[in-house]
Amino acid sequence: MKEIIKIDDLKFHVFDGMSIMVGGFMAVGTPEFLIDELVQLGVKNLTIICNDAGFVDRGVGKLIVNGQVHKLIASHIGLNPEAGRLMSEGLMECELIPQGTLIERIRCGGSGLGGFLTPTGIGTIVEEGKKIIQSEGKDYILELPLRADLALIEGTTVDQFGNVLYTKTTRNFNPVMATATDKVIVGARKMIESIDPDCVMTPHIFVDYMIMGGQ
Amino acid sequence: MKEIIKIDDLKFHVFDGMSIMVGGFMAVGTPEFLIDELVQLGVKNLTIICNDAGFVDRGVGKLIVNGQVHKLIASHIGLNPEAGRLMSEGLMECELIPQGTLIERIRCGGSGLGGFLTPTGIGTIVEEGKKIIQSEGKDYILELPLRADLALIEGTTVDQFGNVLYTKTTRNFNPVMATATDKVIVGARKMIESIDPDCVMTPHIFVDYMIMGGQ
Amino acid sequence: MDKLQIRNFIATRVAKEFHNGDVVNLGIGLPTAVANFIPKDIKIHLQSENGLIGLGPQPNEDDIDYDITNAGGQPVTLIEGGMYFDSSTSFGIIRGGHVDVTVLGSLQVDQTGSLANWIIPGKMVPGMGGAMDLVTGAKKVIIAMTHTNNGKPKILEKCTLPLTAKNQVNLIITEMGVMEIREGKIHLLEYNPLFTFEEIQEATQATLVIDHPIKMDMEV
Amino acid sequence: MDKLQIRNFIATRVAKEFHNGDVVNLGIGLPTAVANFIPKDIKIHLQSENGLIGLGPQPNEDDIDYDITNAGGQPVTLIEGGMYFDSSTSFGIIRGGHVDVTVLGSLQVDQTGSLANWIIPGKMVPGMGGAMDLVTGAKKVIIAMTHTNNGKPKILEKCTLPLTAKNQVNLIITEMGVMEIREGKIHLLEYNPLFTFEEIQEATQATLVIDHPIKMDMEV
Repeated sequence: MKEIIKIDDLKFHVFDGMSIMVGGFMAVGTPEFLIDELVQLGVKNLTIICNDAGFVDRGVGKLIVNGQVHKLIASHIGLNPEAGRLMSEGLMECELIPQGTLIERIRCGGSGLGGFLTPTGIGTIVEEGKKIIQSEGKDYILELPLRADLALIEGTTVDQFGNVLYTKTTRNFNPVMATATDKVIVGARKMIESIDPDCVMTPHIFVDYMIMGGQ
Repeated sequence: MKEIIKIDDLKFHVFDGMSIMVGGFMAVGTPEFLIDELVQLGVKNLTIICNDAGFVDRGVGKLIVNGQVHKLIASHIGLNPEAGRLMSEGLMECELIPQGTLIERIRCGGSGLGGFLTPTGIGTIVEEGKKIIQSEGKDYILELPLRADLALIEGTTVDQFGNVLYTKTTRNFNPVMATATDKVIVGARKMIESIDPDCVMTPHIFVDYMIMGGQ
Repeated sequence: MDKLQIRNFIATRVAKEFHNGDVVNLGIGLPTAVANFIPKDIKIHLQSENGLIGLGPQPNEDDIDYDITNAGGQPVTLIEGGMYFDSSTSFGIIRGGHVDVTVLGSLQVDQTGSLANWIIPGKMVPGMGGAMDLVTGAKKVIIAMTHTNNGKPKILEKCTLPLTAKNQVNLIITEMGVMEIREGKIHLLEYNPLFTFEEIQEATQATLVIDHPIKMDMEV
Repeated sequence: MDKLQIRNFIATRVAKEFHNGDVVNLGIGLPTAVANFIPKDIKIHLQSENGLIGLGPQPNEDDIDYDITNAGGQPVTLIEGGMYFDSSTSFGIIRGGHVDVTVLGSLQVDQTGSLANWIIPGKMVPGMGGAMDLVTGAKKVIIAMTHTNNGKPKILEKCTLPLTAKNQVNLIITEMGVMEIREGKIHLLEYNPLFTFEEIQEATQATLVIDHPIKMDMEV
């Protein structure tokens, strides 16, 4: 049985300067009401790891616009012009990573691997400063694991044990991020008694807290 | 729509000297009736990649006992004494790999990665002959991808499109193996019209043929 | 041809590259339009890197489900037999060579098959998203774009902008022709009879190999 | 103590190491028996590396479902809230440090925390299965075994058999005592009062640090 906490309790789990992974792809699958609470709380100097920068008024975009993000690690920021402006004016650090490499680095961080070899980015600026390893006559970039202090996950359906289901394309980065942080908080839409054991997408052992109230 | 073939057609997809990945963990999740057909067909000099050696009368064990296996790549062979005997008498080559490394090497093979760094096996004979890479002060073994010509998968339920569901602990190596071979044949127990798109375990794009008749 | 005609002309020709059963990923912009021109007798599986296979048409206003979007963030639908998965599975599919064809636009392509489509120095950098993985992993990479950028060549001997990937492009399809990249050379396979070979070469900075190309089908 | 008493005594003591909510993986043999001795007020989640969390008791003959087995291949059950997953997820859980405790038997353990439990040279080699990943990945590694092998020490200065893993063992629990490995030394934390310190040291090839150990609870 995982602890169900109130949205007001989110403040006990966040602090200035922390790193947070946020699920979602262009805000689809992002626990919007947890982001709103972070904006309310005004925690600062955050490192945010998310597929993208969201929109100025949706997803992690709201944290960026509110000046709470010190560093953004993402695969693209094109739909949030404010993110681009802050980045080019040097007001927000931004690390751009190929999407497949980003998700795989998070998977590495969650599964105890020290890194992986990918062909993605070979011959581009992505390889700069990284170790290149040749294997079977082909060049690969050695990419390293990525972890964070906290993951904010959008669960469509949770059960009383803390198992999680994601619906449709809201799944995206959520299940992998849930494995790669010290603490995992699921913002959930709906709770049922129990999820079919064959269909659980995030096993309860990864979940620390659940907050109901997702839309 | 994937092609449904008859068990008699399996002969068109196997040949002497080929490499075959077979799903299953101590024969649970192994498509037993496809193995029986391979025994009937008598294809020889096979390289079999499977979690284990099964039993003398179950799983890939039957192929081993029948002398059809030139090389076995597995994590253990303890429940099939015949495998141990063939191995120690030099009649079957046997490569033993830690189970987590074995499944991850297959995942690498299926997902276009050139390898991964694992702490498993450091300081043991597993590291012999392999590249050791230090990262963030820790030693890792660089393990390489594994692929094969054919995968024989046990699907509990398939749909007419070729999507696959596995029940309970029959899942094990099956979904990952289905990504890492040139051809994938699913031995299925049951066909339904369509599987819930949120719950598909092996997407139809990985499946080449389905053979009904699993128990 | 006006802008819309060019777009439809290119999209129609790209759609003819697909084979029954192909898994296809279409980039945003012109490549997305290709879905509307797929021949009736060809059934392909559209993949979207945010986590689905079986991309269907855009829904009516009333049927929009904001839990199903494509990689451009637009509401879409799922066809029968389609399914959802997480980003890790999605890029396993992409990088692992399970996508047969990817179609993307580009700012520049060169005769070595390198392409540049994600950074214009001095302008805002939106990020590469999934493009680098797609062009590295897909079995066949088709660049679908206008032949020039306001008259300036985009098909070059060597890209000058930062690369998206090295040596990955197989085919370039523009309003002027269909070009294949083979052993460091660009072969003009088909040409639009509205242009002369001289005009096509003029609009191309790389030297084209022009060896009996055939006329493109002008029917859209 | 007879063989069964020793087994139950060790298993009872191991079970006291668990905390509420722990994810635990029990190896085959003696470690499997630990599940029967878990204190009533402690709820743990048993993981089985073939693909489940929430391992329940063995079913009655009539209720056996051959689609649910543990990592030893025996039919088991799943408790409420449990779930199944594939081998890749399973070893992600194991290697990623999401298993709090693993309990295994061993042929040898040494004072550096290295262990050897998969090869006896000259005998059949069954393979390491998931043991190497488990001892490398689990947060806490407990070796549960008889103190000696027919009188021959198994707790050594340095393992002589091929290693399963280097520097990974945290605790050794035998019928003679509870030993913690800390900075290259084996500390006797608890002892079985049926044995003297001399007898325990005698049965141990490594030098034990014996600094006011407490008596083990003899109730099983």
